[in-house]
Amino acid sequence: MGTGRADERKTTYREAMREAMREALRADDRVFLMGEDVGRYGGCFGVSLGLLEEFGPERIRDAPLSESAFVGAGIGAALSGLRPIVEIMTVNSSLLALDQILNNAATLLHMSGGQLPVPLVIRMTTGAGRQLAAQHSHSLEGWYAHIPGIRVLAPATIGDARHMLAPALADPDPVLIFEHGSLYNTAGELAPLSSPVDLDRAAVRRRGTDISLITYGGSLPKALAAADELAADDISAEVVDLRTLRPLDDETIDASVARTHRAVIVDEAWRSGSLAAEVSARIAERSLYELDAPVERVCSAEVPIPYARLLEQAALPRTADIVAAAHRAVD
Amino acid sequence: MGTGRADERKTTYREAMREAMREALRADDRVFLMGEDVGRYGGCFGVSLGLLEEFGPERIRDAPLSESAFVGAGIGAALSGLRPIVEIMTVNSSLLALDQILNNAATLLHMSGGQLPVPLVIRMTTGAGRQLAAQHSHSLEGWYAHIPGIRVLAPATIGDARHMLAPALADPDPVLIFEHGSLYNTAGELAPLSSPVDLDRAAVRRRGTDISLITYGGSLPKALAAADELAADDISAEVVDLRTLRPLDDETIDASVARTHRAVIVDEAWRSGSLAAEVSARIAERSLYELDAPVERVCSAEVPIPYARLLEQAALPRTADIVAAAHRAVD
Amino acid sequence: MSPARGTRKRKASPSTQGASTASTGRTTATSAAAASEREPVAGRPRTEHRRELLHAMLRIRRFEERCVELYSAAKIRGFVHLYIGEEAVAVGVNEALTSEDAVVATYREHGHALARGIPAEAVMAEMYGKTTGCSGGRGGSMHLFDAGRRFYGGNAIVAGGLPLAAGLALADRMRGQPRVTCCFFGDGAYAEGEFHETANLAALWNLPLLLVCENNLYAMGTAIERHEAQTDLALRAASYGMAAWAVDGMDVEAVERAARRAAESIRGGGGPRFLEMRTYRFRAHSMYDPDRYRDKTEVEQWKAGDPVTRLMDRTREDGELGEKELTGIERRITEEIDAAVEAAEQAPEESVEDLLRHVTSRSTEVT
Amino acid sequence: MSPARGTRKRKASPSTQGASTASTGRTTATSAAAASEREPVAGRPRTEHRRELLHAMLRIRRFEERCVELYSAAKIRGFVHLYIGEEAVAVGVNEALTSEDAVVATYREHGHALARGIPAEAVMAEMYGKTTGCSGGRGGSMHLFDAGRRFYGGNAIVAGGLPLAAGLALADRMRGQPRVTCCFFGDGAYAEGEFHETANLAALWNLPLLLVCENNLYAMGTAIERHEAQTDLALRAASYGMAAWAVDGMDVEAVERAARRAAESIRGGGGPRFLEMRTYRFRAHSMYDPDRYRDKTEVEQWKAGDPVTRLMDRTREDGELGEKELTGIERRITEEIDAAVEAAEQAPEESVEDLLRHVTSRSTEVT
Ligand SMILES: Cc1ncc(C[n+]2csc(CCOP(=O)(O)OP(=O)(O)O)c2C)c(N)n1
Ligand SMILES: Cc1ncc(C[n+]2csc(CCOP(=O)(O)OP(=O)(O)O)c2C)c(N)n1
Ligand SMILES: [Mg+2]
Ligand SMILES: [Mg+2]
Repeated sequence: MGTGRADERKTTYREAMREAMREALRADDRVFLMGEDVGRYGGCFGVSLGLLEEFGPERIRDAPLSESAFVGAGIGAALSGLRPIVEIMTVNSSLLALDQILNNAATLLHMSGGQLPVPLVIRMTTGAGRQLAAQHSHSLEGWYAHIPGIRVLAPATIGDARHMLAPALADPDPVLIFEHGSLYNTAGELAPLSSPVDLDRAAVRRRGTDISLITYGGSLPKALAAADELAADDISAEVVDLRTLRPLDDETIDASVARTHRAVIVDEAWRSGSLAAEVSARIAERSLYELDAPVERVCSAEVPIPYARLLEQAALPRTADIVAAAHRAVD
Repeated sequence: MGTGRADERKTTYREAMREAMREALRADDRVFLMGEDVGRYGGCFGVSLGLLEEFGPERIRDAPLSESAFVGAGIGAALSGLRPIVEIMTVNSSLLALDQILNNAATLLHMSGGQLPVPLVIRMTTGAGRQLAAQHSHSLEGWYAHIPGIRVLAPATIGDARHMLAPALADPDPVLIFEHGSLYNTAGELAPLSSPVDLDRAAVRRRGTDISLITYGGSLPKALAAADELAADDISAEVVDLRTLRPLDDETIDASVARTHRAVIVDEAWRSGSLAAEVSARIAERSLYELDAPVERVCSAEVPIPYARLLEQAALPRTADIVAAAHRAVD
Repeated sequence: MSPARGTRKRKASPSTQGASTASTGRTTATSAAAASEREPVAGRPRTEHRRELLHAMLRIRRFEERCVELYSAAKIRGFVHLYIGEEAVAVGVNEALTSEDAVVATYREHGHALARGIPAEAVMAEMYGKTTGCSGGRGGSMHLFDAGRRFYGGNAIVAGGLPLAAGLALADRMRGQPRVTCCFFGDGAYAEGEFHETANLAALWNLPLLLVCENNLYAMGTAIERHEAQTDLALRAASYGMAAWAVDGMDVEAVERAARRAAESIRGGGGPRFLEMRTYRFRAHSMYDPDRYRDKTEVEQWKAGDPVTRLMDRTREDGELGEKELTGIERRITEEIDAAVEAAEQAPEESVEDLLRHVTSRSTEVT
Repeated sequence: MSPARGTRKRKASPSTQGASTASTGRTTATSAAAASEREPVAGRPRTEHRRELLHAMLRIRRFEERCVELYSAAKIRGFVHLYIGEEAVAVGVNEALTSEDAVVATYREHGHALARGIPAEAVMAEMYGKTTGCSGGRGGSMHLFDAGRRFYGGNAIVAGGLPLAAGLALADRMRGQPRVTCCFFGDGAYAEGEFHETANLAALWNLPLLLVCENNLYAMGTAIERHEAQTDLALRAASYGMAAWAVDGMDVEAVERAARRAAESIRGGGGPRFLEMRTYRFRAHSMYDPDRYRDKTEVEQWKAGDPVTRLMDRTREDGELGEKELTGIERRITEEIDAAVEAAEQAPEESVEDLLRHVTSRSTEVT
């Protein structure tokens, strides 16, 4: 990323997301934000700090601890023509609202024969790495990507944090946005937008020729770090950021594998039944004869994430694991 | 299956499951059944009919419509030394209890450093095929198999309906049993048990040499029918019934693929992020050089299951789809 | 410090029927006997209005009876839950709603859909799974929808419609539209967490939400005494700080009056209202249900209070309805339903190529 | 038919404190002023007992203060929620429980764990993530467990412990064991569906469950008036048909008396009891919380009613506690906590090879 250019400015992932919400709230009075502590408190991770002051308590709406009710209320408000952004504190507590998400939000359009689109955006924090233990650290975004009828986004960069919300709000269907907790403090330059983000497209974050590191969300920085290390070993790694977990951008994946003939998928979810499995299965289906080595998956250990730092770190994908997997594939 | 042998007897899947519960309730007074309408009504699919009369309302316990509370109560009772069998009417409404299942049942043992095993069995109906539409037809058992700390069973035969409950109750950890709604009326002979069911083992339901059809639950009959059709085309298909979706029995899968060098995975779940993806990814990881063709997946279309019969049937894996996939792999 | 307990049990018999007002604690209980008086409805000639009510209830009754036949003939499949016995609720409440208002119902919603004005043809075609169905054949009996009529389902997850209804009401409140969202749900739904969360949200945010609990005393085979610790549902609802009444749900005029008053106060900005409709289903829970859990005499007792015959008797007593008129109503209904069945029979089925339509608005999901 | 509404707002100030009995509808409201009388506790010498209470509260206070230091020093990580200000609740309730009873708590549970008798060493080591921690280092601050002491957590999902507690109570009821399960939860949890479902289940099945709501007036930054339609929580709980009281949660003796009476009636087969403990947290919600949403004067007002100084003053007034004894108590506590920290520092960390232990009882899960 460039530095110091006049049209770039220093910001954080957290601020970028806030700026995206502020822009949406200013641009469209149908947009409102609803969730636990989004107002007075400023958001449990401070994302919505200051919005209450600008937009007032009707549009920055603090909700009781009632995930099912306020997510369902978001669905109803969307059906009625508003454009709610519902925030759930973390993916673990989103399970309390899963009935509303799967059985209503994702399903109403189809069950009604196309009469009832649900233009709802649900944001939530995901992921581990901050010693929050087993009820606050899981990565279920890939799991959510199993559900037809919804779109699942995982902005991994400051740019995507800033620019994915607008197209998400423009989508007539429910969009889930997963923000990895370890990204909020990421600081960097925000480049001006050359063209609107296409929510159907993955992004190649780094070009390479020897192996594709396919990843998303909180694992992107690790994959990029691994690519640096691999470069030192003369292995040229391409890094694909999926960005949209549903629907998957097969073309970008296929093209990358066609270039590199090897792939490592990095996914913070538990390995069995992870999104990494889906990507791996698709590569095997679509590009089997392109492959020069078995596809590798670097995922979280299949364990409720432990509190103790060493154990937690050992449970998560590490840069060293990615590098090792890449070596296995290339050697 | 043999007919008329003295030690076999005619029964149905539903009766076999009931018999298994009756046996468990008789054998161990810590066992009790709890759920909506399990008593007076006899179970929404009639599985527990007659048990109230034999065991009384304390042990055949009707619960209010409160999935989260009575599943959680099952967890608490299990922690306290009882052996609850909790019935949830269908997998769709189980989402209301997912917080309890994932954040408590699956997690307590680990979070407590091994102090709190949860010997709980949860049974529920799954699957489509009876025109129950989008809120009563999904197949989420493979999705549940993503969760560490639980065991996931999918009895597909009368024998497994009869004999998997006892080892499930003997398991010190939570076990989820998924009963495909279309299987309840399956009638057949119940062979005597030669040895207790090993919950870690998949079963080869039919031996073959040309291709492995890997499946589970409500899709097993379809895979067996496909194997019959393939036999007519001189293709010898092996049919593997996974039975336990978590943990997966890699050895049986590997051995089958090593024999046949081709695989079709049949799974009634939505394709993206299905258990079929996990099995496919594992085959690609473990047996890539054994494969003579890309692994095929025959799954449900990625659509909330529609009511209309033709659409519903088109959404689900059909025997013809399995046969066609097998032909693609073999030809 | 000896604690007082709420009355636990309510006998499952029609004798306990009748309007009552519930309130909690420090608040005063007010008699709502007025709700069962037979006063004419504001401005409209009573006779004509009663005929409309009777027609609406009978139409639902006959429609449901036809469903039974068609189910036996395997023309309709899936789960089907009949509204027979409860017609007064949907019909009476509907009188209080305008076409601008919204309705959210349950899987037992044929009656609500018909009362709301969805043509019988569209409802019947839906049960046939045809493209002309009100959900294009994708929903079936449990998922009737009509966006134009603001009929938001049809929900097969018990209590699943409640949060959604709160959202519809929230949108109106935020935009200052004086509309009402009416949400029907059963006594069984009352036990679900989603009821509690929605009731709290509605009262807290002063939402224009009319909560109509169809207390038919059973959740499938579970009698209310075995699923609710406190069977006086209005009493408990009032504890959220919203006005709540129990209403004789077998008396369509009482239902209408209670619903009108509730809707008026909601429109006036008074926040949510809760109506417990004391009613009964004459048939089994669904077509699958052998109905083993109810006493035959209990069923018979309730049938004696059939809302349709009750209104008929009342009109006859008051000299408002002759046999000829009744025959006329019946004939029109039969014709309408015959036509609906015929149309459903003839209607086309969705092509299998269109399976993936409506999964997303772009309908480009990959299989 | 004019509906009565429950009182909506309760001022967030200590002046509203004091025991009161809640009941609904037809039941009678009984004064529970008795709960705030200063009567000696059954059979035990008052002076000695008060010293124990004071010691228990001070121990928690000092432990929490040490946690702040250790958090700043990055010895403890993750989310940490302090109990400072609320000590009277855990300590008072614990007096009513025997070692046979069970406790289920929240993520703000250091106080409950210490009161329950889990050694400070084991709790501290847990926060250090060491193998000697009461959860082997896998749980951390929010997940303290002790199976032997029937302390079932530590739950970081708000209201997540309630259903589980009902299950523990159910097991006792089914086996006829006269034990109590005590479940602590916050005012925020009260809004969750799981509270409602559990309350209904407990009352319906007459479970030996003591529901202790720690109403500290805030769920994170959301004041109770903005998350509860009816802020009189005991009143609403009573609507489930279980006895419910509001208790001055800043008065450890009042807490103890209320808890003892509740526990006695539960043990006598009276079914569940609900206690609303009116309390306040003096510190921010968690270490991450800049505490922007509360009025400084509100905090100061509540601090003036500090449960520790309140008991101290009372004992001094009654001539029961001199400065020397107090110094002795403080010294013993400091020594204990110093030793706990020292032990935690020295304790071994779990080996990374053991990461997959305890995922299942067989611990053979594949990575
Ligand atoms: C969450 C959920 N749990 C269980 C079911 C199965 N089920 C369908 S209807 C029903 C009974 C509901 O009773 P009630 O709310 O009283 O409505 P009624 O059928 O009497 O109109 C049950 C248990 C479901 N559909 N959804
Ligand atoms: C289901 C769920 N939703 C949200 C959160 C995030 N969260 C943690 S504590 C808390 C506030 C809970 O307040 P209360 O129940 O009053 O307990 P207190 O912290 O005041 O003791 C919230 C919103 C969570 N952990 N679980
Ligand atoms: Mg009912
Ligand atoms: Mg609180």
